[in-house]
This record gives sequence, structure tokens and C-alpha cells, in this order.
Amino acid sequence: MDWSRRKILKTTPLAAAAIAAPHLWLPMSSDAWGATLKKGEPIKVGLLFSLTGALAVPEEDSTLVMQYAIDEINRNGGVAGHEIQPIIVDAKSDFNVYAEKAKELILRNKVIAIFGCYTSASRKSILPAVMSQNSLLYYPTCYEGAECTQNTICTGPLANQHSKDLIPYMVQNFGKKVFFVGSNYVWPKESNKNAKVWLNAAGGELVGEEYIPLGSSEFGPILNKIRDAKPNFIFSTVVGASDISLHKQFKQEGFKVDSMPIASLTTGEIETRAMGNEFGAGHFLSAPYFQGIDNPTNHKFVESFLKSKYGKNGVTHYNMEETYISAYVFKQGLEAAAQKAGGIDGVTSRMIRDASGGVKIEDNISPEGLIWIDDQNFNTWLKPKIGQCQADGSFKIVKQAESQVAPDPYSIYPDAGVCTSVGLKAPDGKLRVNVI
Amino acid sequence: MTNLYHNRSAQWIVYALMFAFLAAIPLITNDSFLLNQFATYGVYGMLAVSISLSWGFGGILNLGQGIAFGLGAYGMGMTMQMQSQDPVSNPIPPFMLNNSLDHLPALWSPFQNTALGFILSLAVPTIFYVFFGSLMFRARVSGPFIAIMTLAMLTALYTLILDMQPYTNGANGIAPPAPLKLLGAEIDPYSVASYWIVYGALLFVTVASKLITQSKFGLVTQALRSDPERVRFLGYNVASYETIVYALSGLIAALAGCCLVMLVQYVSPAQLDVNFSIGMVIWAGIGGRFSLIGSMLGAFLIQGGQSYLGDQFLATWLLLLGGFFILVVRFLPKGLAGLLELSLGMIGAHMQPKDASRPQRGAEATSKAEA
Amino acid sequence: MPPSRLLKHKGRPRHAPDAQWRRGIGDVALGNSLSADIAPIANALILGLSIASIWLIAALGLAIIYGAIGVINMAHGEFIMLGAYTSYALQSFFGLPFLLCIPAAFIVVAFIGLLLERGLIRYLYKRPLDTLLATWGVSLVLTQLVRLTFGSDPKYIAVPEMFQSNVQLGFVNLSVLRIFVFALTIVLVAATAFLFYRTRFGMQVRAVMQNKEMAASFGINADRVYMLTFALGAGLAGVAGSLLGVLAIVLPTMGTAYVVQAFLVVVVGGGTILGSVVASGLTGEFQSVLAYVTNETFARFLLYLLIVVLLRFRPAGLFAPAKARR
Amino acid sequence: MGVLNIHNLCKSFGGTSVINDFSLEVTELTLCCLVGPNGAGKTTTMDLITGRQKPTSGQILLRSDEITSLGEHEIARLGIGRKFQVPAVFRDLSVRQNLEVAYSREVSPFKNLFSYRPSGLNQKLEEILTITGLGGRVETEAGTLSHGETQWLEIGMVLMQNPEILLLDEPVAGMTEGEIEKTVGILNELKRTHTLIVVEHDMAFVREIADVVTVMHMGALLAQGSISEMEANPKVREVYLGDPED
Repeated sequence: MDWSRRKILKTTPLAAAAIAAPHLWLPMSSDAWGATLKKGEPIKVGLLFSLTGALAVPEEDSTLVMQYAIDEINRNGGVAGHEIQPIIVDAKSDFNVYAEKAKELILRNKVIAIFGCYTSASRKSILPAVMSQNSLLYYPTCYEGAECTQNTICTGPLANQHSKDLIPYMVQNFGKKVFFVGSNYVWPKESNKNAKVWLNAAGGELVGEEYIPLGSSEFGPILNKIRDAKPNFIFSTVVGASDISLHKQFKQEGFKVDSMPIASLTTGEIETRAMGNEFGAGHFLSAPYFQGIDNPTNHKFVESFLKSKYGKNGVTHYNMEETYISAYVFKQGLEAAAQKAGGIDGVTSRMIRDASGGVKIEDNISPEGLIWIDDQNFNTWLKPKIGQCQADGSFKIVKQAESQVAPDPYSIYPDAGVCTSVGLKAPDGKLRVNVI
Repeated sequence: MTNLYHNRSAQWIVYALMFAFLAAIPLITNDSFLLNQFATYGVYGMLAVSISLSWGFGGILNLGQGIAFGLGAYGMGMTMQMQSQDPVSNPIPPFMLNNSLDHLPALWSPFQNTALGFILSLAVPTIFYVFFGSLMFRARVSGPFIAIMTLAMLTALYTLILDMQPYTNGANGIAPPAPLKLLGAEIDPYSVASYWIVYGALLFVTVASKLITQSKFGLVTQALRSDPERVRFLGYNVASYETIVYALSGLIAALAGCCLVMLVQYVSPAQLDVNFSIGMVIWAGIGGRFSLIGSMLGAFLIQGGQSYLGDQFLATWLLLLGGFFILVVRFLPKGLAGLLELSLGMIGAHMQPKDASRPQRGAEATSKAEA
Repeated sequence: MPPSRLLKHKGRPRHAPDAQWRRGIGDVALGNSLSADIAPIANALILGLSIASIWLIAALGLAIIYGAIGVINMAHGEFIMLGAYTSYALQSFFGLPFLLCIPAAFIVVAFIGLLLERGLIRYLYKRPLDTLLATWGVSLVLTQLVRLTFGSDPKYIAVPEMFQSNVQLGFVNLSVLRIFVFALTIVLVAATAFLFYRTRFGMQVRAVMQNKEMAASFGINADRVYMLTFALGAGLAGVAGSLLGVLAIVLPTMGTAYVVQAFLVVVVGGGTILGSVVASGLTGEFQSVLAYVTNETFARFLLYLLIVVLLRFRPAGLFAPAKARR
Repeated sequence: MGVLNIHNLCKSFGGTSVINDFSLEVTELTLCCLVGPNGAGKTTTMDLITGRQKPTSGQILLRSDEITSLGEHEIARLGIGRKFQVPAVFRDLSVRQNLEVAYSREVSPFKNLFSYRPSGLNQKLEEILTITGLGGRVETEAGTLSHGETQWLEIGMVLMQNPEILLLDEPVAGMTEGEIEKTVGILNELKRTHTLIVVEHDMAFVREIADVVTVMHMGALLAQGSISEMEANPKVREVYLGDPED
């Protein structure tokens, strides 16, 4: 016993001395800044998606389409003569791994930007690292907003854009009573808050609101409640496997799509194929992109993507397209930054981000049509479209916004302030950076 | 005796070498990613030690260690979040505004004080374990039923935290925007300082656990692992022994939770995910649950493998990992530590002339469960 | 049919409170609001039965394996997943109709279970908690193998048109698929119970369960009994998989959602078939009624809490086999 | 008044009466053998005394203190030690560790967290090892002991507790002649300082050790007295000794 105590005492002073050494408390400043580009070296970017686990279903497609986009850019001369080099990691659907891999990409691989995440939880798990290292995250899918950081650019629709047209359209065509069903987490709840604003404006009436635990496949109780509430349509923000169960059980329990369709923010081509076309047909989706959008850019994108080695899953959908254009947002932002700095040498992540405000992806590149990045909150101006699922599983676009809708992360929280390019400006005039 | 593995002095020498090596890492490298990553492994190591303590030594197969880990992590997350709030100009975390809260909920107010926040982060999970543990153990729940009760409790708590979105931000979790501030200094999660803190915690936890397992208390828990009833008839209150070893392991897990949030500045219900809690059991099972340091190395091995081999092998990594588990369990019931025990035992047996009056196995197994 | 008529023909002796209660119902029936008042709760109760049957079919194979062999099979969810993929593959590559996919899934997954038992599980019978670790490894391998073979995108199993409709009986709504699952569950449970309590094989299983050595001395081959029981349990999981794949989704990771749920049922039930029936009945009804009264998430929280409390008072489950005497 | 007094004990399992108005007085420093045919309720009586089961009615007094409602560990602490029918030792611990665990002078978990070498342990250990003759096997893993050694280890564990009363359930079951002989020696030594209650089938063994023989039948007391009285008792012969197989 005595012996062992001595052993412990021997090691502790070492540890104590180290903790007491004041310089060790300071951040290691050499690493505390995002990567810098060098002339003649490839531009390294990280692709941080899950290739295994539950999140692999959407995120594997994101990785594939990113690789496709990077190949395409490199084939056409790269960015300012430099090749983009993707570093692909697997986040394994585990938020601890997301955080670890993000740090590895930034600190070890010195990537200039990360393209990644599909869920807000994974985004939040990596943001502390991204922000502290002043790196740059391209978040290529829809989210709830209410976030104002100086290190992210988002190419998907915000909650304030997503259902803006869908709700009035449904009220006009099917009646004013609506039942909200969502997965139980932040995005559906925030989306529903926005939807309520549009619903009130359209004179609709909310007859019920239910949330299903993530991953649950039992919609019996909720469908019973819907039956009792007799809405004219259902507004769904159910995600993932649950969404497929919802549509299946909807039909199996005898609900009729003609008299009570589901208007969804999530059910696209992939989901429809997984549930079977007969369960998806007739329902509605609001998204900035559909595989069936009829324009030459999209035809070319779909055809050449599906033919490429990355198109093995045989489908394109909104999440993939948003990821695809994020590569071009990066390209143009980097070009703008390089122009400002007089060359690619010395360009930092933050410089790319700051130069990305107002970047436009023209409709000869963007399959969904012209979009641009807001120069204050760095989300995307885009046109949400409403599609109705056909018997063959494709979507027919029934309505499209007249013009691009402005992204506003704080649209329903005016008291929180306004998101500007340098931080969240509170009503009292105070500026707060990196609000998450 | 013959097997060096069971020699207490040898065990302490291994501890000293192990921790001296870990202490030397920051002297070798100042790669901030590596330090942060190794510190994270230290957190996993603590969790494996906590599992080894309760499962290996106490016989309590706890599939819900995420309860203490998660509660500790949330406590720390809330403390760090409140450090970045200003009581006057900016009193509440941004996500609460989105959930229609206009003042700080009572649940959160103690965390405005950092010291109180720390204490609560450790005390709440421990007290929870004391209550939940005494509920289970006084009812003499045992074996797989403990596994299922802890699992059910974990799932219940996970669901509750997801559902209490106004207070916990639901699935999105809490991401404090700034690193932990301690005594006025900001502890950069990528610095040597945070490595030392986690390392110190791991050292403390492992040595304390080792001393516990060598004490009379540890001996009694090892006895009740195989036959609680016999222990009861010897005059020990088995339920209180089980509750205490369970709560101690919970305290360690809570400390690990605090350390993790310090390192990653993020806490979400994923910390209470069932798979993560099962993962902890797997670390201990692979490393050798009857050995604290073996369990810790099991965590290092698997997490390190995931970090460094996971991307190399991508699609086949999980196949390799699963196959490895199967082989270890099939051929090494005491994990990798058991392999060491076996080899040292063989070497010992070779070096000593055989004593015919004593069965080989008995001699080898000297104070086996101590290791 | 109005419920008052359902109640009338019961010829039990009249106790005052009972009669009063009946009159109470009758009064409601006379009023016009009957269906509005009773319908939701009746629907919730009936739905509870359906949910219970889903819990039960997911758990049945596990109950047999755990109850008879004591193996904690964490790969049970993956057996379910394999059942779903078997149905998917047979249907999309060989055009097998769905109803034939169900028995095919039984055979295929039972065979995989048999291989697993011979190759791994049989070495672990003396270390039941270690089976938990080993089968967890198996679950990783199976998930990843399926992902590599079929890809990670969700798959689709086509079902007969009939299963896409519902039946309306008064105010009660039932989907044909749910009725089918319920009926099939009853058949499978009955068949399993028959096998275990009325056949020679079942007698052997129970003999081995009670005392392996003694059973062996009567000439029962315990090894063979374990092997067949494990294969049977796996096969039942395969059947569950082909149904759950239709009810929910076919994914490599689909199994994880069911394994915990199935375990709760089996453990709460104490590892017996009857116990599992009662446990799944209770959990199904609780889930349905609580979800009706509160919301889905809170219902789930309460359900898990109730399971903890129940195990507190019945530490060995609802129907525990008698403890060995010392 | 005896050191252990059982008054009108009844125990039934779901309507089946197992112990039926059983009373017994055990005199200090005697060895009382509890005999009876299978199902007479001997082990159940042991269970009831040690708190493993609770009686439906009746009282158990240790001297004048009622212990009927106490838990197993509390009864053990009052000085009643028990050896089980199926030997219960900690198979993965060494003989020394088994005995160390059994040295339960200090039972508080908090105090034991900081206790490494309880005072008096070594002396007691030596003493018990001498009595049980396990001195050469201290470092052996208990699971590898022979059947007889396991029985002695468990007796040794009970003795480590320092009990006043020892309850031994079939201590010589499965032992060889030589082992039985050694056990007889141990028990005859013990009864000078302890009160013992032994459940046993082997009448030859009973004859060697018993001061008092208590015969149970159908959960009730049939007769009590010296071994020769019992062997002469016609009631006893009828239910028990009459059957030569037993």
C-alpha cells in the first residue's frame, strides 16, 4: 500500500506543475486560424457526411453529388487554375464523430472549407470547432434558421421560405382546416411556427398538431387523431424512415389522398421510391428543386449525373441539388475572394465567406434556376416550388414562386434582432457574433 | 506467486508507466488536433473505467451509463452556456427565445454560478444513481434485468430531454459559443491545458477505482458479483454495496460527461443514445472488464481504430470491428487483458518447477479477480 | 351495431353497481353522442391490440431464444432486417408474391440463425452475458454486409392491393394489413405454444431448460435442441421482418429500432411465451392509450418509466419461472 | 429459555402449508440435528430462521429478541451463520479472499471503502484455516476445490463471521467416508463454543454429532430427544426411520 501511494505522489507534481504553468492556458495561436490557400497547391475541402449508420441514407448521396460537382469543376479548369481536392471522411451518424472529424479536417488536413451535415444537431456539434478556428462550413440543406454565425453559408431553404407558398396553395385548393404532423425535434417545430404565420394569412385553421418521436414507425394513434379532427389536408414535417411509415399507413388506414392530401416539406423522389409510388402519388412537396424541373440545365445535370460513377442510386432530389450548387457557391466565392486579394495566395476561409455575399449562381449552372447568397445572413435567395407526386413517382410542378424569396433566419423572432454579415444586431443596437 | 499479472506491485508499476506515457504526450507533440483527440479518448477511457468498476467488479451490467454521462454533460453544457450569457444585457440562451421563453427558467438559474454548476453536474447524476440504484437493488433485480431497467431508464430520459425542447433545445442540443472559463482563464479545448485537465481526471478516476477495488469494499463487491445471496448471509447489506458501486461508477461517468463538453463545446441527446452506452460496455468487454486499465485501453483501441482505420477502410470498417468483437468474445472471455493474464501465467508456469501437489489452474488463478 | 345491444345478452347475475354502469352506458347510447364519446377510446384500444401484435411479433423469436436458451441475442434486430431484405430480394429479383415471401423469409433467416448458432453461439452457452457482446458484433457485421450488398437507400416491398385498404366497422377503423399482422401473430404464437407445450420437441426443450445434464441422461440431445430453438427464433424474426418491412421501412439499420423494444417485451414478460403475450398486450395498450391521452413522445417516456417501475415490483418479470432452490 | 426459540411457526405457499405450527427451543452450546423425510420443511425452517423467507405467522426469537421481520443481513449480524445445502462459495475468488469477505466484523460499505487490512483478520484467518484444514490451499481459486474442500470452506466462511449459532444444511452431502470423518471432528470441536443446528439425512453422521435430534414431518414437530430415543420412537420409525432407503 505504502508503495502505491508513493507512486501516485510521484506523478501528481508533474501534472500540477503543468497546470500551473501560465502559458499553457493560452490558446495555441499558431493553429487558431482557419487554413490559408497557397498558390500552386490544390484547394483542400472536407466532405463531412455519414457514410454508415442511419444518416447514411441521405448523406451518402450528398457525398456522391459533391464528388461529382468537384470533378465537374476540376474538369472545367478548377478554381482560378487550381484543382479542388476533396477529403472524404465518414461521420458514422454519430455526433461525437462529426465533432472529431471536423476538427481533424480543419486542424490536421487544413481544409479551407467543410461541406457537410444533414441535420441541425450535427451542424451544432461541429460549429464550435468551425467558429473557434474561423473556418467555413457549407451547410447544404434546409434548416430552421434562428442562427447567425460568421462561418457558415447555407444553400437550402430556411423555415421562412420553405412553406410560404405551400400553405396558401393547399388552403385554396383543399380547404382551410389543416393538421400539422412532425418529427419531434427543432426543425419541424420551427417550420410549423412559420407555417402558422402563412396559415393565418391565408385564413386557414389549425385543427391539430402532433409530433412523433424520431425514428418511430407507428402512426396509428396520430392517424386516429387526424381522423377525428377531419382536416382538409395534412402538413407534414416528418423526416426519415418515419415519413415513409406515415405515407404507407395513411393509405393503409383508409385515408384518401384526393380528399386529404399530405403537404410535406420532406417527401421527395427518394422517399417516394422507398415507400412505393402508390403510397406517394397525389401528395405534395415544397422544395426548391425537383428531378422533373423542365429546363436545359437540369436536364443536363440529371442526365450527366446519373450516367457518372456517382449516380448509382439513380435519382436526384432537392437535397442533392442543394449540395451540388454549394460547390459552385464555393467556387464563385473563392474566385471573388481571390480577385479581392489579388490572387489565390493567402486567401483564408473567412475571406471566402465574406466575399460570398451576393454571389449569384446563374440558371446555366443551377438546376433549380437562379439563386444568390444573401450578403447579410449568408443564406440563399431561392424559389420554392410545389410539386405533386405522380403515379410514376415523379413530381409535377404545380406552382412556383414569382420571384426569389428572401431568407430570414429570425423572421418570427423580430425581438432577437437582425442577422448581419458581422453578427446579430439586437434591437438595443448591441452586436453579437456567432449566435447559435 | 507464479503469475505476474496478479502481482499488485507489478500492477502499480504498469499504472505508473501507463500514466507517465500519457503525461509525456504533450511534451512530444503540440499538434492541437492530436491533443484534443487524445483528451477525448481520455473521456472515453474514464467511461470504460466506470463500466469496469460497476460491471467487472460489481457485476452490474449497466447498459444505461449514458444517464450519468448525459446528465453530467448537460450540467457542464448549461454551465458553459451561462458563462457566455450576460445577466443584464443578454440573460438567456438564444435557443430559448425560439421556444417562447422570455426569462431564464428555474432549472437553469443555478448554472449561472460556475462552481454551483460544476457541483450540480456531478451531484445530480450521482444522486439520481443512488435513488435509481437503491430502487433496483433493494428489489433484488439482477443480471439481464438490470441491463434492461437501465436501458429503459436511459431511453425514458433520452425521450424526456428530446421533448423538453424549451429547456434543452431538443435534438439540436446546446452548443456553448465560447470555451470554458475557469478562474478567469479561458481553457482552449485544443490546448495542453485541457489535455492536462482530462488527463488529471482520468488519473484520479483510475487510481481511485483501483484503490476501491483493492479495498474490503471492492472485495465484497467482487464476491456479490457471483453470489449476492451468500454475501447477504454474511451480514452485508448487499443493496447498499451495489448502490454505492453503481453510484460511484455514475459519478465517474458524470465527470467524463463534463470533460467531454469542455472539449467539444456541445451536448445533445446523442450523449444518451443507447448505442453509445452499449459502446461503453463493448470497450470494457474488449479490453477486459475485470481490469480497469484493460477497459481503458479497450476504449483507446476501439476509438483510435475508428478514428484512424475507419476512413481507410470506410465500408469494411464496421465489418472488421464486428468481426474483431466476435473473435475476442469467442476466444478471450476476459478480453485482451485476459490474454495478457494467460500469457503471463504461462510464462510464470514455465519459469517455476511444477508443484505436483497443487493443481496448475489453481496456482495460476491467484487472486484472479483483483486485476 | 350499437353497443347497448352488445351488452344486453350477457346473462350474469345482477350486481347493483354493474347494472348502474350498464344503464349509464345505455343512457349515453340513447343520447346521440355515443360514437363521439366512445369511438376515439374504442379505436385507441383496438389500435392498442394492433400495436401489441407488432411488439409481439417483433419479440416472439427473441422470447424463444432468451426463454429457452438464455442467450441475449443483440442481433435479433438484424434477423428482422434480414427477413425484410429476404422478402425484398425474393420479390424484386425472382418475382415471388409477398405472401410467399413470408415463409421464405422464415426459412432463409432460420438457416442464417442455424449457421450463427453452430459457428458462434454454441460456444457461449455457459457465458450468457457474453452472448450480448458477441451478438452485438454479429449485428454490426450483418448490418454492414447488407449495406454493402444492397446499398444504404431504403427498399420497397410490394404488397397485394388488399393490404392497402381498410375496413370500417361502425366507428371502428382497421387497416387490412394490421388485421393480417394481428392474425398472423396469433397463429404464430399459437403454433409456437403448441410446439413447446404439446410436442415431443417442446418437451425436450423444456427438459433441457430445466436441467441440461439430467435431460442428457434421458437421451435428449441438448445441443440439437439448442440449435433448432435458435434457428426457430431466428426464423420467427425473419417473418417479423417481412411484415415490419411492409409496415415501416426496409433499411440496413432498421433492426436497431426493434431490438430494444423486443427486449423490453421479453424481459417484462419474464422470458416465457405467455409472459411476452401479456407484456406486449400491456405495452401496446399503454402506448396507444397514452398517446391518445397525451402525445406520442410523452407516452413513450411514460411507457419506459412504467417498465422500470414494473420491474421494481416484479424483478424477474411478470411470469417468471420458479427460482432454483439451494 | 434457549438461545433460539421458535414459536408456532407457519408458512404456506399459495395455500399449501409447508410449515405447520412448528415450535422449537434450541439450548445454548448444543448441537441439534433437524431430521425428517424429504419435504418435511427442514430447509424452509432454515430459510425462515435466517430471514430468506418470511413466515405466514409465528415468531422466531434470538434469546428474547424477535428476529422474525429482520432482513437476512441483519439476522446474520446478530450472530446466526448459515451454510447452504448446495455449497455457496465465491468460485472466482481465492480461498483467502472467500474467508476475507466472510470476515464481516465491519459491514458498513463506507468504512470498508477505506479498509485494506481489517484488524484481527490474519489471526482469525489462521484460526479458521487450522480448523478447516485448508491451510495449504489459501491461494487456490475456490471454484477448483474438491467437493469436500468446498464444504469445509463454506463452514470456514460461516465461522469467519464469528456467529453464535451455526445453521448447517447437509454439511456432509456428497462427501467421502474420510471427509465425513473429518467433518465430524470439526463439528464436535465447534459445539464446545457454538450452538449448531444441522439438517442431515445421514443417520450415521447424526449419531456421531447430535446432542438433540428434532424430527420434522409435514412441516410440524414430530418428536424430539436424544438419538436413541428417536430411534426407539414408533412414530418416528413409521414416518422416517421405517423407510430403510432414507
